[in-house]
Amino acid sequence: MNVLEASDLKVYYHTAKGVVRAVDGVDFIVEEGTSVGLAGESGCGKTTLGLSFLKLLPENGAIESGSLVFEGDDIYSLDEKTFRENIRWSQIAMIFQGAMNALNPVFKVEDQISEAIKLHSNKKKKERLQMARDLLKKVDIDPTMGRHYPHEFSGGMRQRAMIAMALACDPKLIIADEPTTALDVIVQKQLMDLLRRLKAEMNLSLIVISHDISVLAELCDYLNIMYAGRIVEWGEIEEIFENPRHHYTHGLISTFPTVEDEEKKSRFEFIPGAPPNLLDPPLGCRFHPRCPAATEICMQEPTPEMRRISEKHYVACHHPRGDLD
Amino acid sequence: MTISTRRKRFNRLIKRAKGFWGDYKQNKKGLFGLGLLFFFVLFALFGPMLSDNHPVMDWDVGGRRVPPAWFKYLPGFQYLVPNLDPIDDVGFGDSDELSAWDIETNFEDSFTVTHSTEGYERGSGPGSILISLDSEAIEPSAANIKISKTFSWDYSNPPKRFRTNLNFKAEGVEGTSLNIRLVLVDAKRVEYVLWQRDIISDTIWSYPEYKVDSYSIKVKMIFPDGVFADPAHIIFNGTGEYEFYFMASFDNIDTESTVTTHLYVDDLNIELRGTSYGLLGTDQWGRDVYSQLAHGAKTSLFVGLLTAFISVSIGLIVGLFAGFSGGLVDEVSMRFADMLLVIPFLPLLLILIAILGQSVLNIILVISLLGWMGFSRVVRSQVLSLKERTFIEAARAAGGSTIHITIKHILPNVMGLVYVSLATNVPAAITAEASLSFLGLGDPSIMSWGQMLHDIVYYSAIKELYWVIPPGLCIALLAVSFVMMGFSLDEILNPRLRRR
Amino acid sequence: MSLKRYILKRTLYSIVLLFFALTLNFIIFRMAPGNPIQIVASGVRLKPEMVERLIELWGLNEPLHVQYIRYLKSTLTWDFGYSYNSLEPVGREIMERLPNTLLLMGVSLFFAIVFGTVFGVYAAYKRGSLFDLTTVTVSLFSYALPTFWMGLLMIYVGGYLFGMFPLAGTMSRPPPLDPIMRIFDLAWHLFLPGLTLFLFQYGGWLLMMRSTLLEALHEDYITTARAKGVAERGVLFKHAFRNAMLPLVTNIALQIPGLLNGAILTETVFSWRGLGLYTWSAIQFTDYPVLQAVFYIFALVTIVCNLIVDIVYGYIDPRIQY
Amino acid sequence: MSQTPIIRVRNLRKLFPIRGGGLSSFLTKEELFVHAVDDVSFDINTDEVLGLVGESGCGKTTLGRLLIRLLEPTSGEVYYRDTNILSLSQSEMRELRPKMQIIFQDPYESLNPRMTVLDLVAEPLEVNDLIENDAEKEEKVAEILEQMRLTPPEEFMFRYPHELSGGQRQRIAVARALIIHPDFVVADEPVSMLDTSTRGEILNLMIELKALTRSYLFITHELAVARHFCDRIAIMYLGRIMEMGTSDEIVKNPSHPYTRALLEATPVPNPKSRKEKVNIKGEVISPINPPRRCRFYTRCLMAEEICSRLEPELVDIGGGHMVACHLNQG
Repeated sequence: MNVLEASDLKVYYHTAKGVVRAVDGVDFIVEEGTSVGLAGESGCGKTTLGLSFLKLLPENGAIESGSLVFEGDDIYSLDEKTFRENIRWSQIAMIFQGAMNALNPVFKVEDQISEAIKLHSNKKKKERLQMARDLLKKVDIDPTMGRHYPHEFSGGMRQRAMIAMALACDPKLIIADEPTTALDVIVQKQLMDLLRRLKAEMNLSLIVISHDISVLAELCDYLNIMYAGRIVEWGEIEEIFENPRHHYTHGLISTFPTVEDEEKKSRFEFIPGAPPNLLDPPLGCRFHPRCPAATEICMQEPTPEMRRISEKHYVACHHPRGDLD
Repeated sequence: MTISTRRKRFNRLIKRAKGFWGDYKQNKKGLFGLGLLFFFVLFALFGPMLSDNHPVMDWDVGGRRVPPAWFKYLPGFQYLVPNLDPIDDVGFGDSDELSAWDIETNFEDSFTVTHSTEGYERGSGPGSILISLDSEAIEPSAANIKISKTFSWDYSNPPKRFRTNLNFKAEGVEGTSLNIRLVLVDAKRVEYVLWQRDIISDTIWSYPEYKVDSYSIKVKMIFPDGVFADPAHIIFNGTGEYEFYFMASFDNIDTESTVTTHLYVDDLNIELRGTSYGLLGTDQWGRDVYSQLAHGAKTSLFVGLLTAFISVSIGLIVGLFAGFSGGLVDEVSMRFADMLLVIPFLPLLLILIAILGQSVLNIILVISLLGWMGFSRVVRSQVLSLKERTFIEAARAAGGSTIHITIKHILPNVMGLVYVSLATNVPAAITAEASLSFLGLGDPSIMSWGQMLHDIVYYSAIKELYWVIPPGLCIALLAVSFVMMGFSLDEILNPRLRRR
Repeated sequence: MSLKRYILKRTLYSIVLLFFALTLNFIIFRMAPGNPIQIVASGVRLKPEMVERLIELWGLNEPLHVQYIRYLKSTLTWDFGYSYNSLEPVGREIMERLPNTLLLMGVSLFFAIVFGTVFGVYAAYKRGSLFDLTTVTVSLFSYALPTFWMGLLMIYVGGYLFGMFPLAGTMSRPPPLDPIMRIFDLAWHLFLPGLTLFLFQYGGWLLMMRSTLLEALHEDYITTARAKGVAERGVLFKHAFRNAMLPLVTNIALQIPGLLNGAILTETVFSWRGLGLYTWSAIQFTDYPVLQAVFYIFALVTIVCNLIVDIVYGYIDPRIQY
Repeated sequence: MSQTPIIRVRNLRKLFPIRGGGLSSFLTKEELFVHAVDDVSFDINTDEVLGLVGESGCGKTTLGRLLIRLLEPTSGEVYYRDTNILSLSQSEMRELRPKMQIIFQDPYESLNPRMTVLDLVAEPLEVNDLIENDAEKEEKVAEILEQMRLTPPEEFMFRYPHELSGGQRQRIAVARALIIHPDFVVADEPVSMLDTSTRGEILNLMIELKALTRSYLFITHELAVARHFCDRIAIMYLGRIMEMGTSDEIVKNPSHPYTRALLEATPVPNPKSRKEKVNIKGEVISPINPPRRCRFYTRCLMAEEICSRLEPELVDIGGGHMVACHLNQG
């Protein structure tokens, strides 16, 4: 069963300079108990997509159209109050990028966790604080640390506290937006272990958003590759890493150096150019200016549709890699 | 290549300026502020030209404490009358001016009345009237000459006040008795002798002072009510033709004498001060409020801009220096700034001005010297945070000296703050000067809005709204214009500074 | 470093500042022209031995450093000498007036903070709305209006036009005998000057409240709070407000000197028998002992307020760097 | 690759004192120091790229700054060829500046937002009086921009940093460093702020343009990047070098438990090689006055009694592979 299903989702920002099509027709599926990765360069719209699942866009942004289904129920047309009370955090929680600023500096950590519980249950204060401490324990933080303020926590601990807060209402789905960015590798590794463990223990579904596909490779079952407001490839993670069909996916994977290589490389792979400005994306396939295989069609034809490669592998490309043309 | 690149560089500059203007245009507050400022600059430049009155020196240009002329269109103010000055050339600068007067005598042949440029000593203007009496051609009995001017008073209400004037000099009077008088005749032909004098010997020019003032007790005493009388009210009791004349009567004339008697007359005048005046009325001393307001705009802008410029410059220099050198210099200058900040500004300002003397330059100097601390702290903290920025380190790594770094990297990045601070310091300086003047420590030779408000309180004129509203409103609007520009400059320039 | 040490540090610093202020105060009045004798004796011809005696009395013949030390000693023991004008002890005159000034400042500051904060928060909450626009515009004007002019208009409207409030003064003459009526009488006199001084501060306060709050609303933890399901009201009043509080508390201290300026002008306009009016009349008479004392009191008030705010800040900000 | 060292570092230390303002210093009894760099010695050879790998706060950035004297060390020596640069006066140092340059981590921060590309790139030339006139300036800038693949150069010269993408900015930063042909460049995490897709371009350019310089100190927290970019790698932990050797040695034959933990923690873009738990415990201890023992002691799973008493020295265990660990010295 699918926990979350989004189809043809469009999220636009209305700025002084024009309309930014941050998410421009995206289909997205999260199966129950799986973790789904969302990879892409900065500014491709992945954070916006994550926020739109929580209907938590900045003031100038709005979901323009599409459908959003959570556990079979339409949440797209739900009004703000009902959504806030019944879905947000109690069903779908989020772990934010840079836990540095995501915790309010003037409240104690346990109070912040307890507030999340308070908003979605009618438990007594004592009970809530106990729950908060239990949650801290669950994420390997000394429960007595709950009485401290966020600035007394290290970066890793803050991110753990953030995870504890996300778990507070026993949600079905957690969206983790760059959960390990700006953390040291060892802390990052420990956090990934924690997330994996929690996911198994609590039967969570997980959306992991990251620009670092090596993080996603460690954490996810499925992978979505996003480019300039659109999903360009989607599939089971091993399949995608083994047989990337979109040139962008291939580029992303191969640009990643690895310590496991036998030989020292003397050259690094890269994708030339820079991601397009979403105010004015290129016509045709949005990747064509950077694509090594671009042809006339890619420039002229409208954006390619998702094409089925196998049951769990789709790609949006006119000339997918490995096609016999 | 260099010429073309220079042009390119110039074009970039133009583009940046245009970009800034584009941003600024979007900002309604900023545009409103700029518009207001533009208005005040125009007002300060051209406003004083619309009125010849000196804001401080010219007293009694209208009735005292009278509302503006246009008040008569308001309900309840229909009684207001304007000034009336029946006599054009008080100084008798031109011989043609004589024809504006009616001259009557009882011995046509004996009197000659001419325009004279002689004898002019104390009277104003380039000429005077010369009345010559040829004693040989006359009988020894009374001979008199009357110089009169008829004017019409078209208002059913009397003026607030009238004044008449006269300067004269008599020569060759020895033995002759001479009586001169100033008379006002009302529409019903009732004559009021306002002033008269007997002259029995040669007289030098009389002093140029108003011989008659409807406010003076001497004139009031002519009437039955004495000191309680209002001569203007009594005389101007209806519409019609009024006559003002000067009369000289000669008696006991020595017909044997060969000496011609000369009587020089100058500044013969009557001024009717109405119950309304000009654009904005008059103050306690009958000075033109509009003129004060216009000159006040000049003062305020001058004081505001110059003070802001000086204090921002000091703040910038101290802030840059403290922030960049750090250590003891920083500590000492910032502690000094702290100290000045805890000393209450206004009392210190008052006492310093009281000590140094009430001149506008002292005011500017003292306000600037007490107004740099806040900005120097802002600059210092900006410099400190800039110092931590990598591009400063990069410049140092490239081999740049401290001077190079300060000029090329630090200064351009604090200019945004400078503009904003300039804009916000101006209203502070304007208000400070106004407060000072309001408390009676302004420059007495210069009119400022604060001075105007001071006068209002000093003469308990709070009820005279036409006088109260303009200066306060101008201070407020000018301050608002700078505050708004400061706000919008801050919005436009400083996010850029923070944005990466 | 502990909070205790932080407080100790701030206290020490305040003492140093006070010392600086005292010294500056001494220097300024040394520089001032006019011999006190001349001022006191204006109009009266004093015999040389009387002048001598006065010089001795005021200690004007001693070397500067002795004068300085005596000045420090007497100032710190609340002995400000005698007024040149009234020849009364300055300390007593100040103590008569200080409560009036503190009352005026305190009441207006209190209401400015309350109203400025409430409307500021609400304007930030309704940002972009008509309410926001009007409040901001009104505040901008009240921020820029000259205090004394506002006072004049108050007198005109409240005093003349409607005749509801007294035109000037601190109490009716003679003051009512009944203590409750006395309080009412005082409040009645306080209303207009209080309102003036309130308006003087309210605008700036509101604008700052609004902008710090809007700034706080852009922080990441606000998104977290919203994501947790906190309603917009709670986001604003709890999460953003607690953070925006910190700069506001600092600002109270920064406002004190400005408030004193406003108080002097307001007191002058309304003839409110406080230190401001006292300063003003002292300037009219070049009454140096009074001015010197008033300076000291103002600096003291400023420094003490700063210290209190620093200490409060230490308690409310968990992140403070001691 | 010649083996003559271009930079020699001997017992370098940098302690940052922790104190409040001037007034409060007399209230503080004991002196506290952050031991950012604590007794570090190594050489960088001519034409060599030395990688300096460590987690945030380990002192690697401070070390990089010390090498080109952007910071003054507490003690120790840094030799550029045969000159001890720490003994030079400010003006002598400025003469040496063109020989040693630095590329910063954050291309958004390291370029003055109010200067054009032309002025930014030419700044090192101008402040060191290496150009005569504007024409020469433009010529040289155009040349290096072209080498940086910022073509046509005329189009970039008059832009401001905010009109460029992250990758382009970092290329400007590299151009700035290389335009005066320095002997030695400290590259402080030059690609960590960039999208992975554009990193390769910068790294390739840095390799290609190595002809313009001689040696790099490449500071990074990513072992994977260091493994491919560097000839040798030094692993740093809490102000000290834990292990140093050729990049192949370090990756294939890690001898320090910390290096091993780093390697285990480094994510691999391959879902099939997911690794199990990392062999390390606890978190990094505070760098303020650390106790005299092995700095890794608190987190090491293999720690023995000696580790709590004695700070291990960096010892060659063969072939230039150096380790600072009591357990790997036999």
